[in-house]
Amino acid sequence: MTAQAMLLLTILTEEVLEDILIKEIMALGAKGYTISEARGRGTHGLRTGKWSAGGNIRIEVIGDAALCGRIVERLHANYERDYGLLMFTSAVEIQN
Amino acid sequence: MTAQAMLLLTILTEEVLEDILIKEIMALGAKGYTISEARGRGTHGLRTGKWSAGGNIRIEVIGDAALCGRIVERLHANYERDYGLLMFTSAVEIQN
Amino acid sequence: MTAQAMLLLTILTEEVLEDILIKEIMALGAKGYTISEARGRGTHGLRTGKWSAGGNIRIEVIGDAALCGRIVERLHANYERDYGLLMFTSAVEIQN
Amino acid sequence: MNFEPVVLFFVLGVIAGLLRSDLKIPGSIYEALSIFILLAIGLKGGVELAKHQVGDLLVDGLIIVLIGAVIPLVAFPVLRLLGRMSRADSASIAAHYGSVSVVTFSVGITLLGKELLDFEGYLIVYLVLLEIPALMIGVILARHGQGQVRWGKLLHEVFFGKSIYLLAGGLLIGFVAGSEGIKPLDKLFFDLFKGVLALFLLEMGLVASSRIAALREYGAFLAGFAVVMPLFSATLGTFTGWMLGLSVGGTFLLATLYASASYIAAPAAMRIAVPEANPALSIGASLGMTFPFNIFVGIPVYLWMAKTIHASGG
Amino acid sequence: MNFEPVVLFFVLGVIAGLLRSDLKIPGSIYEALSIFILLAIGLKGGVELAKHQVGDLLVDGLIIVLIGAVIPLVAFPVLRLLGRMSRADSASIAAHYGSVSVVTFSVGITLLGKELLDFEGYLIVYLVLLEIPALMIGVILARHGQGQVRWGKLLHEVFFGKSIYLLAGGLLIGFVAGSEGIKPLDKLFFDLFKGVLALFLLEMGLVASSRIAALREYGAFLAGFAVVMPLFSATLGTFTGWMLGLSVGGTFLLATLYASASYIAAPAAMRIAVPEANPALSIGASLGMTFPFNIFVGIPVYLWMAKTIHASGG
Amino acid sequence: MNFEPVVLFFVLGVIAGLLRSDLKIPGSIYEALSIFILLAIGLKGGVELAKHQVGDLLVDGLIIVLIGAVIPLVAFPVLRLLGRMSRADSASIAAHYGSVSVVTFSVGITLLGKELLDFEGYLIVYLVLLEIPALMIGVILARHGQGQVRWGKLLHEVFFGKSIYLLAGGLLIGFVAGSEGIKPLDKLFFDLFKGVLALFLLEMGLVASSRIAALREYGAFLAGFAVVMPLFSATLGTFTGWMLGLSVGGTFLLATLYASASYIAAPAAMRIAVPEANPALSIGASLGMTFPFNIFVGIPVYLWMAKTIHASGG
Ligand SMILES: Nc1ncnc2c1ncn2[C@@H]1O[C@H](COP(=O)(O)O)[C@@H](O)[C@H]1O
Ligand SMILES: Nc1ncnc2c1ncn2[C@@H]1O[C@H](COP(=O)(O)O)[C@@H](O)[C@H]1O
Ligand SMILES: Nc1ncnc2c1ncn2[C@@H]1O[C@H](COP(=O)(O)O)[C@@H](O)[C@H]1O
Ligand code: NA
Ligand code: NA
Ligand code: NA
Repeated sequence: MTAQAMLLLTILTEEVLEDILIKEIMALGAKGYTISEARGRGTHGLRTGKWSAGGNIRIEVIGDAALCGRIVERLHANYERDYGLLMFTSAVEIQN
Repeated sequence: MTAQAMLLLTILTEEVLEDILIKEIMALGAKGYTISEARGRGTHGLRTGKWSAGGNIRIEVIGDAALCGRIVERLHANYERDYGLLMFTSAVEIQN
Repeated sequence: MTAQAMLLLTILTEEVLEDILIKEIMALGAKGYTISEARGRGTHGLRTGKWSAGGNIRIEVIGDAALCGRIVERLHANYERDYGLLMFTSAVEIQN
Repeated sequence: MNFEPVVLFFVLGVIAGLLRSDLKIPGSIYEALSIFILLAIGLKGGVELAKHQVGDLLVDGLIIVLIGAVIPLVAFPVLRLLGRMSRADSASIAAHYGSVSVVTFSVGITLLGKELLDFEGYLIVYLVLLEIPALMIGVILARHGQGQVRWGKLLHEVFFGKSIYLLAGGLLIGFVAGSEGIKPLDKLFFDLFKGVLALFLLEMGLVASSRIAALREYGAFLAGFAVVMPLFSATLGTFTGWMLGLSVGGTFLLATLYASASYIAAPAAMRIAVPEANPALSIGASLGMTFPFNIFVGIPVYLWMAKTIHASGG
Repeated sequence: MNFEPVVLFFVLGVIAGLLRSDLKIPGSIYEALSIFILLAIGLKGGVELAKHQVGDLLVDGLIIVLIGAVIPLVAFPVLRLLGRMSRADSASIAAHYGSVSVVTFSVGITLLGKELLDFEGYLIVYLVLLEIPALMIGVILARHGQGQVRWGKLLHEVFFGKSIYLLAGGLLIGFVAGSEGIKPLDKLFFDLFKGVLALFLLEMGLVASSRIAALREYGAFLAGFAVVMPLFSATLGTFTGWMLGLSVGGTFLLATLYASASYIAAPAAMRIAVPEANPALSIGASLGMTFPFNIFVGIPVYLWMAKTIHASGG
Repeated sequence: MNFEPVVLFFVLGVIAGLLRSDLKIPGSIYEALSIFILLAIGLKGGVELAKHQVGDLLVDGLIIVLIGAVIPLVAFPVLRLLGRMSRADSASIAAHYGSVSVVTFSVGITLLGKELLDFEGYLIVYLVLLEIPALMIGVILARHGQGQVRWGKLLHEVFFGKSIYLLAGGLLIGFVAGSEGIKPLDKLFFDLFKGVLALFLLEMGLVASSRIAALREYGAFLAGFAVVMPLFSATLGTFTGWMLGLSVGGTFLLATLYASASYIAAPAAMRIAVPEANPALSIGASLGMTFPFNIFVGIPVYLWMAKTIHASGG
């Protein structure tokens, strides 16, 4: 039960990308992920989830800085231009 | 892809306020927001979302300290007294 | 409106435990909690919420380090072995 | 006693709630059921309305609304003076009781079907008309002498809130389509109505059981009010219906309308317009107490009242 | 073969899952469909029960429950000794197979309708009665000599868990209302039953396809068990039904009940009561293997068994 | 004018959206309604198909698909050259208009029911067939000379995306079960169809009202395209149907199919295959403009066209 410092990477993006991104994230070495539904507004306009392919998801991955860096880099390169995408990290302490 | 330090302001409040708060938040200068459903318990009692107007929402806004301060101040003044409302900030690094 | 430093404890675990854990958390002295739906994958395999008792929930509790420590200890002792369970804390500033 | 199986679903829900069963109706299903009920009731009313000259109903409508406005105006001083409740709470509760409950009304219609009694179908129109003045009176009472009413937001909430909107929209579509045009929709909206009402009552029971507890905290006065007020309103409705020459069924339904208290439109509107009122009080009274009282005790009593006044008066 | 179109919806779901179609039934819709099925089956049983003297059914009921208890008591040593599975897993799987599946039962009823065979409607009562001892035996087997059972939590989970609660509640309402009183609800609960069952099977297929993979990891023993066990249980049920003098349809349904394995009530109850058991094993076997086996192969076979024993015995 | 009450529900939804009513259909209910409509249409088509020799329909089918492929091939240069839109946007919009709308088609069928006109039920098969080449042409147009198409992902998205999958699955089940076997499902899938369509149109109205605004930003050209294109496609369909010897009802339905634009399958497929296209443009045009144009103006016009060509040609 010694706490362990890690990064929590939060990815807010379009629902249609779920399967594709999960595959990429696991392939880059993540041990797990958590997904929940969201809606919102950003530079790509309003995303209310009220229409097919119109909602957001939040993908959260806990990992070390290297893993988070790899994921950010990959997603930045492949999806940033064409899709609604916001990524940010914060410091967390794993308590398991 | 240089990470940029920002604040993530999380607002937990009543579902009925969604439209009103979104308008205020955008008017105060936010670039975007993310909303998701929640339920919970605090000083205003249990909010299970099991009845019309009985659920919570989580509104998240990423911005600089000034923006978050303005939003906190406005919401504190207008809604703190009569509505279930919890606001907290944490440090995040934008990775886009 | 002076911000107050606190810990946010996030617990990702199985839906079936909701009622039991809430009781434990409140008994340990929490002032409130927030629950939302989630799905994900970890060492206990995929949890998509697509089957009865198959989904995850996210429980968030804001409190001081002592409270979070007590909750972590209790959950670790009672549920870690048999259930999907991930707990982590992060630093937040209450803004109410 | 006039026993109706659908109310057993309410009991099933209450017991599940009290025994902490893990039974729950997902929020989105609750939403769908209520959209269905509101539209179906509206369509039914519109089809009936199409059979009448709308002009003929105007005077009746005005009388029914004016007498209906008495209810919150009586409830407010009772709550404020006898109950020593705050101005905001008194006003909010008064608005809930001046407003109406579509589900209580539906249970009433169901009972008439069982008793083979006819009723004036256009009464459904008053479901829409009664809601609006009640909510406005509530806000005026709360704000009297404080003058910072968000009228715009409130009126919007009232007129375009989903319950009034769907009722009124259904009325219009039913009116335009008429009983011939609506036929292909009958299989969904009319044939399934009672079954859907049963499922909705199951959910209402689940919620009501949690509200009864909330009510208990606030003592005997409010509980008493939640039983006496509908009896008073029903008496008012019985006389009004009889005076206006409605049938036994129509008189009974008007009494039921007056006696019912809102728990969908009013809570949402009051939370915005009178935020300092405690919603646990008003919903606890209307949903935790008045609703079950009406469907188990009130409705049979109101039917008896309607029959009696027509027997004596005829 | 006795071909039933509703089972094609299960196939449609399985294929969608295997081909990774983006088809999914939202969780809340799945919840609503299962509430509907449980209530409808309960109501149907209650209406039938009202036609009988409840006392007459007590002895039959006791016999059916006692013989039903044989199933987990046989399954446990087989899993433990032949399968070399852990005590907890063996006990949990035994509980799943002692318990029953409402949907398998419904597919059985649907087939009887197609074959124009009658059945004793009160058999639905045993759906409720069989669940409870099976889950309790499972927990006793898991905890034998370790004695730290959370009986309170478990019994609560079993009796007030939504499946038993809705079945029992439907039974009671159907019983009280009788076939006359329930008429206005027929259009929802009875006429739409088969269509709703089809949609539910679609979702079951989607889930089952993901479970088959989980099962594959655990090797051939469990897969074999998931096919042989229902055949054994069905044989037990066929003899029991025949001994008790049930009709061909009734005998077949009792066999189907015994042969079916739970995947709603049991998983939730076992997750709480025997948390160290691996849920992927028990759900994989019951939903990924036994359920499709029953609806495609088992059910036609059990009908043949019931017809055969009645032909030879008569 | 051929007035159909179900389209009033679309109007009700649009007005609710424009007036910012808090009315909303939960996402999971929307999902359920669309699963229902796709399955029901598929089943209906399969039952009809079972009455024919499939071979006889092959040549017709090939002709209908080939002529249908003209639509995106005409739309693309119009958008690119006249509208000066980007290659990706032009290709994506072309794919939307080559593809079809199940709901528009359903409103067409509903109108035929009202007019007591028969139609060739197997036309529903073309609903499935038309979707696929349109989406592939869209991708080829977008990627021409850039050659980095994710064909695997795209084909998967198209064939196993839920709309095609449910339509095709329903077709197969209906075909296998035939009109006798499907009877027990009629009460759900056929009797309730029109009512469910009404609810779906309500939701479509809510969404369309938000799309109209999005469209406004992109000026008059796209709005004009969204009205002229379906008229062109319908003309093509009218001639094709007439040439192939379809009945008046069948000719009308083929025209409606050609004229309709996709807003379920195409948006999802294009978002994956041509991500640089702006989805607001294509959905704004197809859902915000063409869909309402078709159900209010187009469909009556196409019926008139079919009647006229048959009257003159006969
Ligand atoms: N400033 C912000 N604060 C919170 N969430 C945001 C913010 N900006 C964008 N988002 C979320 O990220 C999604 C994609 O952002 P974008 O790519 O800017 O459209 C939006 O739909 C929002 O859910
Ligand atoms: N200590 C806490 N930890 C986590 N969430 C909380 C806490 N207190 C309040 N909340 C959330 O904030 C909402 C409003 O809080 P309150 O105004 O205290 O009723 C509650 O319904 C909870 O969802
Ligand atoms: N590395 C991770 N990042 C994000 N979420 C995780 C991670 N590992 C586990 N989780 C979440 O925690 C739940 C339980 O984890 P576990 O006990 O490892 O199965 C999973 O279902 C996920 O929702
Ligand atoms: Na009233
Ligand atoms: Na069994
Ligand atoms: Na088209």
